[in-house]
Formats: sequence, C-alpha cells, structure tokens
Amino acid sequence: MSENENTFQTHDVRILEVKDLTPREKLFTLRFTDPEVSRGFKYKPGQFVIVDIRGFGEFPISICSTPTREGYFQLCVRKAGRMTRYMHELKEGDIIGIRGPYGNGFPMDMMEGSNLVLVAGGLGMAPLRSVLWYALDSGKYEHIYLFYGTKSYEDILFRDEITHLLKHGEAMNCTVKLAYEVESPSCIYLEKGYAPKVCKGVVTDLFRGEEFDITNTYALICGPPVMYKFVIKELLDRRLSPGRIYMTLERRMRCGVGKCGHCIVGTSTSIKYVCKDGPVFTYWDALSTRGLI
Amino acid sequence: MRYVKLPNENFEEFFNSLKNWGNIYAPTKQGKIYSFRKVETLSEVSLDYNRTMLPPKKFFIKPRDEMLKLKDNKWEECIEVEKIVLFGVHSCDIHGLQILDKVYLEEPVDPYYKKRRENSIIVGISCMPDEYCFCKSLGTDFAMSGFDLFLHELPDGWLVRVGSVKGHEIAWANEELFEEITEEDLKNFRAFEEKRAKAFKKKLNKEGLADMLDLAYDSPVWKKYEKICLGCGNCNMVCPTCRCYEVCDRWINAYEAVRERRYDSCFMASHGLVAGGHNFRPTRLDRFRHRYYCKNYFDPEAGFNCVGCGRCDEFCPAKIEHVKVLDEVREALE
Amino acid sequence: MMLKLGVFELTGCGGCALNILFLYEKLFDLLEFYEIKEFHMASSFKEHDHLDVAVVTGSVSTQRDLDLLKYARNHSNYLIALGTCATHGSVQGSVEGKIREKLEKVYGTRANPMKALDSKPITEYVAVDYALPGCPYDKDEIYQVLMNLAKGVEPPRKDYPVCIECKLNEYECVLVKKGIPCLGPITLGGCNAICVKSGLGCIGCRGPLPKDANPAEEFEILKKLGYDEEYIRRKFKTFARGEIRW
Amino acid sequence: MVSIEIEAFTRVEGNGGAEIVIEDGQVKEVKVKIFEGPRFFELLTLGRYYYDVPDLEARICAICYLSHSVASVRGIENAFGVKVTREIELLRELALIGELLESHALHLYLLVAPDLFGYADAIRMASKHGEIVKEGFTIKAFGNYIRETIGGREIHGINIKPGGFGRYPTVEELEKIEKNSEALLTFAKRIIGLFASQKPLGAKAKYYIATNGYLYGDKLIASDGESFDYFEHIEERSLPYSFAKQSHYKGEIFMVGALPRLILKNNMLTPMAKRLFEEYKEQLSQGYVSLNNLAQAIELIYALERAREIVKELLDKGINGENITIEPKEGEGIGYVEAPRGALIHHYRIDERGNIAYSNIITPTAFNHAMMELSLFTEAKKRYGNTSEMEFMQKMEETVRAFDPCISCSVHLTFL
Ligand SMILES: Cc1cc2nc3c(=O)[nH]c(=O)nc-3n(C[C@H](O)[C@H](O)[C@H](O)COP(=O)(O)OP(=O)(O)OC[C@H]3O[C@@H](n4cnc5c(N)ncnc54)[C@H](O)[C@@H]3O)c2cc1C
Ligand code: SF4
Ligand code: SF4
Ligand code: SF4
Repeated sequence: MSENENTFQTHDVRILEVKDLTPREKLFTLRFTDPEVSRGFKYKPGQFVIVDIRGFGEFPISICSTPTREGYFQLCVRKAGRMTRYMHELKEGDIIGIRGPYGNGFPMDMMEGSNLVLVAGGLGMAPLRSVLWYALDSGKYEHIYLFYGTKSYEDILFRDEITHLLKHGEAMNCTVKLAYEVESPSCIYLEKGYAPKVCKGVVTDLFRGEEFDITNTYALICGPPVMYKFVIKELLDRRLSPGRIYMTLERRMRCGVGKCGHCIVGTSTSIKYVCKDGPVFTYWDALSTRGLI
Repeated sequence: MRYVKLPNENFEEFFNSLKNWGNIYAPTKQGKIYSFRKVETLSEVSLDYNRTMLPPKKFFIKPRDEMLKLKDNKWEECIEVEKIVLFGVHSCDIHGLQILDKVYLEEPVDPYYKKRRENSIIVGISCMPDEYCFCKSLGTDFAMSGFDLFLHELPDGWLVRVGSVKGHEIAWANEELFEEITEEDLKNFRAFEEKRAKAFKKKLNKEGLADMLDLAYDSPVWKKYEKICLGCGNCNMVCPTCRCYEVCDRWINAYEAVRERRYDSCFMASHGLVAGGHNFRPTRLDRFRHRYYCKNYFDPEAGFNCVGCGRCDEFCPAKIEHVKVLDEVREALE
Repeated sequence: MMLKLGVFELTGCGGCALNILFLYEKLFDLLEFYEIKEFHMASSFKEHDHLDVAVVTGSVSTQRDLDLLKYARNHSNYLIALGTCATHGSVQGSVEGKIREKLEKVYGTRANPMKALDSKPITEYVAVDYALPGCPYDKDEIYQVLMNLAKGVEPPRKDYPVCIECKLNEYECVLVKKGIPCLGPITLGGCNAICVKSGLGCIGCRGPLPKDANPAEEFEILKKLGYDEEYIRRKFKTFARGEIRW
Repeated sequence: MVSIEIEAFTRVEGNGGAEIVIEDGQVKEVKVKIFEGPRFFELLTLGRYYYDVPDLEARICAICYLSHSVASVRGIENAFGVKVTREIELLRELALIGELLESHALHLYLLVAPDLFGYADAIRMASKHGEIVKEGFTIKAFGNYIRETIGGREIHGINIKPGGFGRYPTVEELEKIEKNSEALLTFAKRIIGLFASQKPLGAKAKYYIATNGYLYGDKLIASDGESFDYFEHIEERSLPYSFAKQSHYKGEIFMVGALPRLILKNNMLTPMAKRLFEEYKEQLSQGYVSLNNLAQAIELIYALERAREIVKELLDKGINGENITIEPKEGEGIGYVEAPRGALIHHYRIDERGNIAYSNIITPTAFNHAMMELSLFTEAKKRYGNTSEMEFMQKMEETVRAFDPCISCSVHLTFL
C-alpha cells in the first residue's frame, strides 16, 4: 500500500465465497477490488488484518490462507460478538474494508529445513493453517506435525483438509493428530480407522509417543490462553529451547499498528506491543516479559 | 544552542508577534485548574501556572478525535489542521510530547498526529515546582530539545533558548525585540536554576527502579492500593504520556458515520478483555500494577515513560501518590 | 424493509419518551428505517403487531405497568430498557418501605384498589436485550443504538465511569478541587458528564458502573470530606437502591 | 348502567384514562383515572439534605422539570428566609420561559395541531404540513436550549440550586438567546389564528387560580379577588379510582393554566402579547377549556418577548455570578411557580440540620383534575348519542388534551 496513505484507511475487498466451517466459524474468501492493491498485498503466515465494517467498527483477524496461493486471501471468523456476528450475515459479493497485513508473522525463512510442530487449540487452527499450507506448498521443511485439539468433532475447522491430511499426509511428510474432549456419535474418524491418530483427550495427549530432534525442530503454538502453559510444559520436558517455541497471541486491539495501547504487555523491564512486536513471540520472550501469556 | 535575551518591555510585543505563526494557545486559569486555551492577549495567560489539567497532548491526539468520515460507504479523511503556537509549555510536558513522538511518528506514522505536530510551534517556559512535581528525579526538568523557543525567567526579562530552525526564524523576524546575552544574564539564569533545583519537595528514588518493580510483581502493596484505587481512570486521562485510545464509529445521520477515537484508560475492565470473555487484567490489582509498570518502564533510548509532572497525583480523587506507591513497593521488598 | 418499533411508557416522569422527540430532525433519520407502531406520548396511532424493537421506559409500579411490560416483551424481538427507571428503578424505586405502608402514609388507607406495586426496574421482571440507563439518557445514545439495530449490528455498550467523559471535556474536577460530593468515579458514563459541566457533582443518575466500581473507597473519600454516613448512603442509593453494595 | 372506557389518553404526558358512566341513556358521571403508578416523592425527599432536594424534585416531570426545580428552591429559600439577588431571580425566570416555550411548542405543534388537521400524530402530519411541524421543533429546540443553558441540560439538569446556580451562562449564550427569541416571533405569530379557530370544547370553570407574579410568586390569587396561601382555601381529597388527588377551591371546581394566567394577569403582559390578548379578549373570556390552547399560543409570544427583556437587563448589568450562601436552620416555606400547565406548589418544613422534615407538592394537573372531569362530563353530555363513537372518543381526548395535562406530575403524593 502506497507511501503517504493514511494508515487507518481501509481498502475494499469483495467476498468471493462464504463457507460454513462449524456452526460458529465461517471461512471468508476475499479479494481486493482494486487489482493494484491486491498485487501489493503481501503477507506472511501468522500475520493478521484489520477488518472494517464501516460505520460499526474494526477487529483483527488472522489470515488463514497461505501466501503461496495468490489472488485471494482467507479469514476464518468465529461468531464472538457484535462485529463478528454481523460478518456472519454477509454474503458473497458483499464489500467490506481491510487494512494490513500487520504483525511480525512466523519466521518461515529461518525455519526452513527444520521440523515444524504445529500445536493448535480451537480457533488457533486459523493462523496455523496458513503455516501448514505454506510449509506443504513450499516443500522446504523437514517434517510437519500438526497436533490439533478441539472441543468435539463438530468443532474441527477445515475438516476436509484435515481429513485429507490424515489420509495422505505422511506422503507429504506431514503427521496430523487430533484430540477432542467430547466424543460424538457423528465422528467419522473413529469409524473409518483413523483411530491411532485421533483420540479423545486434550491436545497435550497427542505428544505421547512422539520424539523430535530438538536441535532441528521448531514448535508453533496457537490456542486459547489456558492452553499455552500445558503445551509449553510438554515441549520443555523434551528440552526444546524456549527460543524454538513460537506462539501467536491474542490481545484486544484497536489500531493494529502500535498506537492504541490496548495490547501492551510486560513490566517495567520489558514492554511489548502484541500487534507490532508480535503477535508471534518465542517462549523466551514470554520468560523475559511477564504477562505475555 | 543559541541564546538571546528578550527584555521585559518587549515581551508583549513578542507575544503578539507569535500570532503571525498561528493561533496562540496558552495556559489560562479556569476555576481552580489551568487549561491550554486559545488566547488573544497576554493578559489572559497565566504565566506562573503549575500544570494544566490536560497536558498538551490534547492538541495532537484530541480527547475526541474524528479520524474518518463515511460517505457512500467510503472513508474520507477528516484531518483539520490549524496552525498553532503552543505558548508556555513546561519542560516535563515537552518531554512528554517527545515520548508521544516516539509512538506516533514511528512507522506506520499516525497521519493525524504528524500533521498537527508539523503545524505547531512550541514555546517553552521555565517554572517553579510545587508539592506535586518530581521531574527533577527523572531528568525531565530541563528540555534540551523538542521546542522551538524556550523562555527562562530573568529578573528583567527572559533568557531565550532557540531550539530549532523554526525558532530561529521566529527570533529573526523579531530581531529588534531581542538583545545579546550578557554575563549578568547567564548568572541570573544559573541562579534561577539553582533556586528551582532546591525547590523540589518530592523526590523519586529511581535507583534500579525498573528492576525493583519487576521483582515486586507480587508485592502486598499492590493489594493495598487495589482497595484504595477507584479505577476511575483520571490518572490516565491527565497523564502527558498515557496514550491508549478507543475507537468507535458513530452515525451522524441516516447514511453517514464518523470514525472517532477517544482517550481510553487501562483502568477500564474492558481494556484487557478479548473475545470469549477472557480478561488479561481481570482485577483492579492487575490494572493498577499495569499502569505502574507501563509508566515506569525504562526504555534505554527514551528513559522512563513518566515525566514527573504530578498530574496523576493532583487529580486522583483517592489521593494516591505516584512516588509514595513506588517508595512503598521498594520498602516492602527490602 | 422497515422495522417495527414500539415505545412503551410505564411509570416515570415521561422524560425518556420525551427525549426521543428531542431528537428533532434526527428522528426523521430513524424513520428511514423504522415505522412506529406504538408511542402514546407522540401519537394516537396504535397497531397491535409483532415488533422488531420495543423500547420500554419507566419502572413497574402498578399491575398495569407489569401487564404492559409483559405485552411488550411477548410481542417484540429486541427489547430495550430505556432510562434509569427501567434499568435500575430510579428515584421512585429508592423509596423504602412496603407498598401498603407507603399508600397508608400518603392516602391514609392501606386499600390498594388500583393495584400499585413496589416500584422496580423492568430488568427484575423480564429479560432485556439492551439496557440504556440515564435519568434521562443521552439522546444521541438511543440514536446510535437504534441506528445500529437498523443496520443489523448489536449496539456497543458503554463501560467506563463518568470521570472519563469529564476529563474528555476538560471539566474542572469538582471532587478534587472543590470538595463537592461527586459520584462520577463509580457511576456508569455516557452522559457526557453533563452535571459536572454545571460545576456540580455527578448525582449518579446512570447507576453504578457494573462490576468494577469501588463504592467502598468512594464512601471513604466522601466521609473524609466531612459528609455524614447517612447522607452518603442516601446519595448512593438515590437512583439504584438495590445495586450499590459495599 | 354501562360505561365507556377511554383506555389511555394519547399525546399527553404520562398514563391516564377515563370512564364515562351512562345510566338510562344519559351521561351520569365521568371519572378521570390516573393510573400512572404512584412515585411517593414526599417520602423520597424526607430526611434528605435540602441542597440535593431540587435535583430529586425535578424528576417529578420531564416536561416541566425546571418548574419543579424552581418551585423547590424557592420553597427551600423561603424556609430559610433567604432572599436571592435580582440576577438570580431573572435567570430563574428565563429558565421558566425556556420551559414554557419548550412545553407549549410540544403541546401546540406536536400534540394538538394533529387534531386540528385530522392526523394521528405530528409525524404523519409532517408530510402535508411539514412547515408547521418544523417550526414547532424549532421553538421547542430553542426552549430546550434555554433549559440546557440555565437548567443544566434539556431534561433534569441540576444547575438550579438553593442560593443560585452551579454555573452561570456566558455572555455569548445570553446573546444567542436574545437573537433567537427575536427570530422566532414570526413563527409564533403565525399559528395564533390556527388555535383561535378551534371549536369550543369542555366546560367553563367557576374560578381561575394563578400565582400572583406571571411565572412565579409568593401567593395564589383567584378570580374572586382573593390572595391567599394554598392551604387556606384549597382542599385535597383522595379518590378510589385515581392515583392523583382532587382539589377544590372554597368547595368549588377551579382551573389553573395558561387561560387563567391570561385572564388574571394580562396587565403583566409584554406589549405584543398584550395587544394579542386584547384582540382575542372576547373569545378568551368565553372560558371554554379548549381556549387554553389559544392562551398558550399567546403565551409563546409573551415568552419570546420577555426572554429578550430579561437578557437585555442581564447584559446591561453584566453577569456577576455570585451565589447566596445559605446557613441551614429550622423553617418552613412555600414555593409558588407557574408550570406551563398551571400553578405548582412545593411546600417544605426543614429541620435545624437542613434536612427535609415535611414536604407537600401539588401540581397543576392535580389542581385541574376535577375540572377535567367536569369538562369531559359537559362534552360527553352534549355529544353522547349524536356523534359516531369514533368522533365521540376523539372529542373526549381533545378536551383532555386542552388542559395539557402532565400526568406524571400528578401522581406524586401528599400528606394531608
Ligand atoms: C491478532 C489477532 C488475531 C485474531 N484472529 C482471529 C481469527 O483468525 N479468527 C477469529 O474468529 N477471531 C480472531 N481474533 C479475535 C477477534 O478479533 C475477536 O473475536 C473480535 O474482535 C470480536 O469482535 P466482535 O465485535 O465480534 O466482539 P465484541 O462484541 O466487540 O466483543 C466480544 C468480545 O471480544 C472482545 N474483543 C473486542 N474487540 C477485540 C479485539 N480487537 N481483539 C480481541 N478481542 C476483542 C471483547 O472484549 C469481548 O469480550 C483475533 C484477535 C487478534 C488480536
Ligand atoms: S505518571 Fe503521573 S507524574 Fe508521571 S507523567 Fe503521568 S501524570 Fe505525570
Ligand atoms: S486516578 Fe487514582 S483512583 Fe482513579 S484510577 Fe488513577 S490511581 Fe485509581
Ligand atoms: S468531577 Fe466527578 S466525574 Fe469529573 S473527574 Fe471529578 S470525580 Fe470524576
């Protein structure tokens, strides 16, 4: 986006497709109406945009598509409050505003050649999906693990993609494992023999029996605030360095560009803005900046 | 730094000449508080004010600030810029603005702040501390930059420090009003500064302050103040370096809206609330501590986030004293 | 499509209904999206119909009020409790005592042929979708609420104390500077600190800031200013008798 | 015996209705039922510190909150024997004028005019007679501007205090009032003819009662020449079917409001209002209740003219902005004010600590309650059997509306 443009101006995007993922989450496929803006829109996995419902407000949403696939981008939006509820009412062809991308994103280049352990909880799958497909598309990573925990079978996001990878993943160097807290009768994975990779439980249960080469592995975590502590313990138990553990965090945000102050975390020795210093942080950042997680 | 002297008898003329550079805003007395208001004559100005209630940040990020205007489902920018001369800014507030500069002028630049900053002239003025001031402890009692002109009181006029090209131009345009500095003037200037240095009643011990606070995360002192603090947010609103804002869209007629930001406060429960109802600072204790951590964060490049202006103390209904809280936290740790 | 709107008035001073009329030309903006099906202060027109939005003002103080309230609830999708009477009970809700005792004191008889009830906010009887307090509320607020609803978005809710708006307007703090008892720190904002604009203290007409107010300390502050406990207690309870506890 | 129910009066402030009792094909009795819930203001203020009381009393009514504030501060000041400055008196009068403009404009343009043009409300009327609705809004908004400037906000401001004001208006604000009142005179003059053409409705009262000054006073005066304190000649009684009480003057039905004010106090009118009064004097003295509308229209002129006089005097002297300091002491006092719809009384006894020990409030709608019943009775008798039911009901409502009743006010109750 051009140089002397107002940071807070948003650009028109057209909704190309709306897809129900779960009763609470929808996947929006979007494209900028202005081809020039569309071409200039470069993002990294882990970055987010600010969605603008003009006349009502703005909210941050992670980009869940991968930059390796061009011409569109996708947002997975949970119906959580006033804006997102409105967004869920929108239809194909509707126009909304977008500004961004913002945030640091995951250091994908730096991690090339390594194993990636993606640990997702609930909606945390959204930003990690971007990483997942980026990694698979680029083929520059050793082995990719996806440990994904949800409440129930019905809450699984991107179910067809997950099913596909459960089935064919290993051929692409990708291991997908799933855990859900409540068993439900409609769960097809149990019937169809995915059982070893699918279990009832929480996401940390999926680590059982998995060993990683800690000198060549990065862990990338995203999920609800309570999840981090348990997952990180699991990783530290395997002596994965805090510098190799990446997390993407959520805070209230208004501007997305380090002005509005809501996402400030830390203490007198270290203050961070989640929006511009993050939303991706290492666990080392968390150790040195209290209150990060 | 360039120094010149403005004799008392030329002061008013100099003041009036500033109108050529923009509308003059200066401290005025409003009831029992001071406020930067637009003034026409020198007689309206309270030169000996201690501090205004709202700091000069109100000119650059307005308490309520219309950013964009919605017309035909498109946002139009609404930046009105006025050329202003901020007359009579104290050193601590100049430091406060510099801290805001770091935030708002860093990429991506806040266009509103930038434009207003570019259209303003800052004329500083020397002051005498009252019982609330502790800027000396933080090193913000003297401004080395961040102003165009800075006036220091002398027995027979003002010692003027010229701090920018713009300041130089202003002095130039009024050449006949200024004189060269004499030895005597410098002596008086130093005497004033000494007298001022002695006048500080409040002192903050900043020895290892940031580390000390970090260690005192679970200090019982926070608990004590959780009970006393009203959570009213007044301290945030008046602070020259507090800058959180909230954004809200507002309909002005059936089909047009404005996007407006307003000062927010980290004492509000919603400040740390995210979707799903999780609150990162759920209690008043968390919020109280957060403010102290934010204000006393030590940035190696810019120093502390607090400039010691004393506003939060003066306007806290619960009479909570910034320095006292920090002293108590330190004491409890030892 | 036009939304159907009904304005219902229970017991109160009428100000909350009147305040809608005080929107003047902005009223016509709203009429771009709403048709008014019931608004007895403004119109003799009335149509029984299912409403998209019902606005209820006033407190429940008689059986008739209660019946009307239930009618409004049962015939609407979205119900707004408008004004402190509806949200907190307001002044009439703060009169202590049982209804028959009150009637006796005033009418000289315990008989209650008109079925008066103890005044209570409507929130005690029905679920409300949106509560907008204020005695009266700020009229731009209801405008924004109705505008948001008209465009299909849940209206935003204020969540800060009066002090915030007081400072936004740069009013001299009367509590700190003049020792005037001001309930601003513990009262929900949204009024634009209009009473402090007059150089007087906030009287708490919007009710307490939910959850996070600290009335105990406010009580201490006022006591230190020399006000007696009974005085402060009654001040606290004027508009929201049941709500402030400390 | 059958009865016709008017379920709820519309386009009036508050909740009330009427029952028309028919016996042997004859209208036997009319009961005006005020079913707005009781609000017990006297109990509310009991024991409270005098300084906070006017803010509470204002909440009796939204349309005439300032009348209540002013009556309350005057009652309190009288109890302490405090006299305020001319400046304060003038500003309070200006506040009352703002209120009169706001209230009369609401009543005439938005509530009554639809009757005259045959619409259900002003919004529907706006399509054909948008000009009138707009002018009404403009006058109302101007009245509200005064209410906000002097009263503190449009509704329930707390700026009117015993001994003075929280904040005094600025010169610019006053100048704005002066300028606007001049400009609006043309609007107000235009509608007088409209209300003069209204068909007569209702009865004629035996007595008229008003305060001795035009907008406030320290006694009541009656059309029989009596000057008195309310408790000397006015009796109140409770009714089983209404939360408002009924009053009688010397045992007879009486009326308060714009019409009584004009008749009793036309010597105090401003020049143009006076001329208009003379012009319509004959019609007004017929005394039908519906003429109250015409009287209000003339009062709009009075208010606009008087506002200018007041502002002129204030500006000539310059705003001094000084309040009177009050030392609370034991005492008793009454405040008499003319609310837009008639005389209003606040009566207090205060203890030595400055707390309210007793209070009594009588509002114009309570004063008019008996007169309302009489008017409805007269109108019903005349029409029952000769008009369609719809028109019958419509005329009944129009009759009540002419009183500009303010029902919320009437149901705060009194000790007897
Ligand atoms: C970096 C980042 C990435 C995110 N990515 C996604 C995503 O991919 N998909 C998704 O569904 N959600 C995501 N969220 C969360 C999303 O921003 C919130 O769900 C959304 O703001 C709720 O807005 P609302 O108006 O619907 O809710 P509101 O009605 O405003 O509020 C509902 C709740 O959301 C909280 N909230 C309000 N504004 C924000 C905010 N700006 N940030 C966080 N919480 C807020 C409120 O405090 C409240 O608890 C992300 C948040 C952040 C910070
Ligand atoms: S924290 Fe207090 S003393 Fe420090 S800059 Fe802010 S208001 Fe001034
Ligand atoms: S001003 Fe005082 S009482 Fe209010 S939030 Fe700040 S510290 Fe707490
Ligand atoms: S005057 Fe009242 S509302 Fe305003 S800041 Fe002071 S305490 Fe808060």
